[in-house]
Amino acid sequence: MSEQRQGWTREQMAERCAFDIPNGSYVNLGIGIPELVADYVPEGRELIYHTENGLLGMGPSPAEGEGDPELINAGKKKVTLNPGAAFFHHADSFAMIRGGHIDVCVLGALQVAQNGDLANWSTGAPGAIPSVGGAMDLVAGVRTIYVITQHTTKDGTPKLVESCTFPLTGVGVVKRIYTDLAVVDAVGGHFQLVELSPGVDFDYVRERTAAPLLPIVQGD
Amino acid sequence: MSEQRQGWTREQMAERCAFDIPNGSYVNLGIGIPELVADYVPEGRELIYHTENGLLGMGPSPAEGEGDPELINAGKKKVTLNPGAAFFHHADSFAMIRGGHIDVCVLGALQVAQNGDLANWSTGAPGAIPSVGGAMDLVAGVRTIYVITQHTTKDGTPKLVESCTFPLTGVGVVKRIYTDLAVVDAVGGHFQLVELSPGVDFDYVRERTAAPLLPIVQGD
Amino acid sequence: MIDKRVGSVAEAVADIFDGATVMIGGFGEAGSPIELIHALIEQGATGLTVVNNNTGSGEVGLAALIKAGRVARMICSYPRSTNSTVFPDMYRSGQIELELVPQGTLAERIRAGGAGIPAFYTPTGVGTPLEEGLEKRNFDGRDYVMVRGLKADFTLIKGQVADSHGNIVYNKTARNYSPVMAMAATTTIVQATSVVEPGKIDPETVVTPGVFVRRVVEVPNPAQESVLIAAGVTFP
Amino acid sequence: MIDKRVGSVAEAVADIFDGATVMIGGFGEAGSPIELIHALIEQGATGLTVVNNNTGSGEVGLAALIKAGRVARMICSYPRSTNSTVFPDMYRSGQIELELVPQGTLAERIRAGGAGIPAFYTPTGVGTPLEEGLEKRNFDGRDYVMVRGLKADFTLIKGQVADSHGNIVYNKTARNYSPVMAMAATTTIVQATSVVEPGKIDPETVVTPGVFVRRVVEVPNPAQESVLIAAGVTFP
Repeated sequence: MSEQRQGWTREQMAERCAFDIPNGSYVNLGIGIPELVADYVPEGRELIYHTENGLLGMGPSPAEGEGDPELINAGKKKVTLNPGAAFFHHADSFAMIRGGHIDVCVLGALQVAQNGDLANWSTGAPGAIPSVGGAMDLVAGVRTIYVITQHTTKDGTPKLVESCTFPLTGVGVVKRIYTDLAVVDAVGGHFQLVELSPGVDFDYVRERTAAPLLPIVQGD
Repeated sequence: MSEQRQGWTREQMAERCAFDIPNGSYVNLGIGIPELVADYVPEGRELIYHTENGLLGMGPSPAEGEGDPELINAGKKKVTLNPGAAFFHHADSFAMIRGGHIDVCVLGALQVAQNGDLANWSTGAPGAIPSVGGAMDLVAGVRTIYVITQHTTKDGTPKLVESCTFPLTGVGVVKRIYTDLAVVDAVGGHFQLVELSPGVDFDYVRERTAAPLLPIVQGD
Repeated sequence: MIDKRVGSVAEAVADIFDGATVMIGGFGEAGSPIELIHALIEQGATGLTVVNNNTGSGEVGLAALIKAGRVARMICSYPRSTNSTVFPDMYRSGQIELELVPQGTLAERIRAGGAGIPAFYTPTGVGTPLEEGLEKRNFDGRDYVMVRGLKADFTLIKGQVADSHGNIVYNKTARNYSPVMAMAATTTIVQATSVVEPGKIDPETVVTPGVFVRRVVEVPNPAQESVLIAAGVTFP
Repeated sequence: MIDKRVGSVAEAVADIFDGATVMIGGFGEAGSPIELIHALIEQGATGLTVVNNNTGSGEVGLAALIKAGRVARMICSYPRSTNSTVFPDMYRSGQIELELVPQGTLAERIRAGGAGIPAFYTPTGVGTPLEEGLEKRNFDGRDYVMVRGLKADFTLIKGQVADSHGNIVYNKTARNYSPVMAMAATTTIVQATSVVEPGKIDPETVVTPGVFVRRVVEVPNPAQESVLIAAGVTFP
């Protein structure tokens, strides 16, 4: 089996993350793989989706060619409404975020450090257009920050690191990381392995993690 | 003619004040004589009334026994709605006030000092229950503060003073005072007479004012 | 299914604990959640810090809660009342503390608490006795005082229509402090005249989104403070 | 009679002056007042500071204003764009300045400006490059940065229905920044798909009360940015 095919798919990463989100949570999903989480909510659970451009109760995308260009999400894609939805303005939307009213936010990452630092808005490359959006507000305000990301970049560079080299989004904010290879907590200043994806072993993950990785704690 | 009958009535004071409020102004009227201003708006002018408990476009009191106990003004009296009214919450209401969006506020006074200081919320008497309400917010935020008050207390004590002895509501906030005897501006640190009520002369007002009173400036 | 409905006002307030900070919506009688307040009196929690614009009328609702000795401290802007001596009597005899806050500062402190803003600057009260104890700072030539965001353990409010997700619309000036108080508490409890299924309230008209609300209880015919007082009712 | 209606978008923006700070509502294309922006381009004011979440798409609306060289400085949270090189090209060549602000801090700074709050503290951005130049302060064990309220000379927004007093309701997520930007400008100008008589909008559902609005202009069939771009339109 080639390395590329080991571990969870994007959809499986999203599904694994969805499994950890309690029924009734208010959830904000970032652009990319995090958006897929909504497709894998376990049966019997209902989540309410917040999008920072002023909507709670966001539903799935409309059919191709349908929808209203003024009913969009933070990624500027058309969405729909679920029953119980509410519109509000931007300051109220970020009052929900900053005020700790959103339970869970799932984001992508460029790097996550073992102390929970997150870098996900800029590589700091010269000539890049710095664009932060709502990422810093989300990590500063939402109670539980989850990250879904490939364990390494395409060229194999670890994204779980001792300390971030890219500009930070927030300090010590990430609680748990869902990668193609594993579920890892950032806790007590260290990466703590929670679960391995099927067919992946501890050493395989450890070699692809640029910081110490504590093995799974056996339940008592 | 006895002294009691000299000068403007409460209604005339309100009418004189109303005369100075431009068409289209957003106006907040305090409890007491200021409330009467709404009854004397000159023909051809339309004012929009703000009440700090969350309503713009407040209309007059309903008929006795009519109205909704949850449609009230800041004095907790039942009111009605004019066309174009809007409800909003308390923080938004005071954002209007603090943010300088209300054009004119007309208040009562215990004392006004020649520099525009206003005292209208407390006599500082021992045992009194200190209650400030929205008065400090109004004087800090509304662009033009007018005061309507009797020139003296019932026992003849001047209310226009060199400096207030009662606890202040705001510093240097009053622009113009409408009393039973005169219209007086607080300008440049002094009381400037603008107009005498019919049958009242300058010395009569000056004797009842506990600070220097500059005579009417003749137009050029 | 998300369903924030609870069966009774008693159940709704059951976990309010001694010493809790409780924000109570309403400006005078408009928006006062009388049934929730009466349930709180029966529940018995004491040593409360209560945030309200006023201190109640007659001897029902908030005035009854104060009279029952359950309130150690009031944070409010206008504690004087024309038709109640409950607060004044207890204040003068030292049985209750008062933190007096200008009305707009109070409303904004509550919003700030709910919005994750620990402190802000306001021109209100500068140069008056109410600036005492507050840091002062000049911005662009004008003086301001720094005030702190205000949070609560519980908020009790009254809505007109709520859905089972906790979305709320209000009746006229009964709205007042309720939307910002709903934001500022760990547990916000709403009594609504009618409770409907999600989707029945137009998303464009929701005033308080359900994310701020923990519990919804239907009180179909809420008492009006002035009516109770006119009828000579006292509580309990 | 109070009547804030003006006859054309040209008349509505006629007094915007060189060097003005202009807030423009919209998040992406949702809520973008394209007709007002195009009228501003034709009007010619230059050296503007523009506040918007983004920097526009294609070469219409805000992107066209930037391309025309009228914007000296952008204050925004997400200037990168997937379908426009107007801002990136001009930024890289030093023709336009950028003040980058986290989205929630931007929205709250605008609200603060409109609410008479000169500064407030926020946890957003602490420990990141965007804390640079900001005062830091600890409250209750957590660090915050102090940020300033933001005001404008003009605000341009798009509403769904407005009345002649300036009361506004919006369409869905086109609401976004517009209500707070309406508060923060000396002169707020709204284009609305329909303009009605006072009393036609339910007072319970008004989102932006007329007190924040100076001028109302009816634009019955507003262009949608994505439709213009798909049709290959550029402006002027």
